Amino acid sequence: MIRVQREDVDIDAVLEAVKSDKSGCVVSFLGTVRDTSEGRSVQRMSIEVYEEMAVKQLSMIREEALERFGVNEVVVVHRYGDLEVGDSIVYIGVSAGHREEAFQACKYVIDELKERVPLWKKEYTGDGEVWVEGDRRE
Amino acid sequence: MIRVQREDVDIDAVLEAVKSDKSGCVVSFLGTVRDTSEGRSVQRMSIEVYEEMAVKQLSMIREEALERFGVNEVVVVHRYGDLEVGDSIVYIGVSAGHREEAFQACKYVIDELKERVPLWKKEYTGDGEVWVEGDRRE
Amino acid sequence: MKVRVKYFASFRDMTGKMEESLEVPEGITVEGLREHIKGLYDKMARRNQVLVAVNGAFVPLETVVREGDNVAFFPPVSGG
Amino acid sequence: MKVRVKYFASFRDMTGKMEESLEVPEGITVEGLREHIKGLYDKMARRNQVLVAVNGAFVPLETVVREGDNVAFFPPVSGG
Repeated sequence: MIRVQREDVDIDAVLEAVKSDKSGCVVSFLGTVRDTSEGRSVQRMSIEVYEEMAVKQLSMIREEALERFGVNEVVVVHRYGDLEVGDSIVYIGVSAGHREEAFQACKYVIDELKERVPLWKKEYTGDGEVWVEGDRRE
Repeated sequence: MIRVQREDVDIDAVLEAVKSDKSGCVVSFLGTVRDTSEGRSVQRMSIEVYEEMAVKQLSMIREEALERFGVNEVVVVHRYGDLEVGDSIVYIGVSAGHREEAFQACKYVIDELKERVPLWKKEYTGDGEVWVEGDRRE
Repeated sequence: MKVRVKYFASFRDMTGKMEESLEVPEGITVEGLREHIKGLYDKMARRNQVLVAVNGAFVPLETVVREGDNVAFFPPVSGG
Repeated sequence: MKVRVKYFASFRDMTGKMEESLEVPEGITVEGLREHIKGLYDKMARRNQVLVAVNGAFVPLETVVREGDNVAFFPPVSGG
């Protein structure tokens, strides 16, 4: 399951989608809006997406994770639009028979997402609006 | 937050307990009852606990994780009693400013839990009742 | 030939456009198109990292752009 | 002196007891108490891995057990 959506993440629903009776565990990554960014206070955030490409890229990353780590299921839900401090940005869930692979695959998905899925954060800080680009603030 | 309880894990409530505005992420491990164990089908499971010691050990492991990895919060909820296939066994949630530390700390807690927290699984299989001890089935 | 070009995030601010249709020579490469656009927009010319995707996929810079392709220009991503 | 001993999981099945109070010599160590219990229960004597905790903590085998201590014997754990 890959979703790029404006709505909040329904954690219970995505957990149901990733869990399975043959898996012994689910490792999850939940990204949330921080109240600071490089020392500046953040009031809120908006996220822009190139949706068609983001879905394609996430589907590719999901397939890679399934194949490389032999895990049972991978789900990714990423939000866009306006978000407040504490809101969920992204949920990644991985189910597997063994926890090692689940941890590795979950980390792989978030690492790759941050490199190659077309989503951009704009932070609204005390100093004004700031685009986050890669690891830099512009 | 450390809980050893018979009741199901309320995922939303524990996520709220571990999340914080200063953290950018939560990494979670959810252990669930598998339908097979070393090739045998599992119908259900019961978990026994030395409760007083388990809470002490989990509190120690939590403190170690907070200190070693510099993460913001660690919560652990472990169930005991009778469980069905697919039921949650344990939930571990770690919030941190950076995902590397959150992944490492979460993995640390489940690895240590499996070594030194006094909980034991009994599996009800097609071949009868089996105590799981360490990595062995007795 | 005509190609459709999209801009995202700060590049949308720099160009003042979400997308546009550009007339470019046949046989132009992704790299050539990127240079063409840097020539049109000063602020983009000053950027070291200009990512390009063709029809929703990252492609080598020497890839030839075809009529009707959807080409997207954007800064390094920052989701997650 | 008297010490209170608890058994968990398969050790409870082997001893047929959840707990009992044992009369042991003053100055007995954790290791000594473990050997004493292996002497009482054949099935436990055959186990290589017998974990011991005193008052809810793992302690070195040479630790001296005191009157009133809560000592627990159990097999390798399997939670998670």
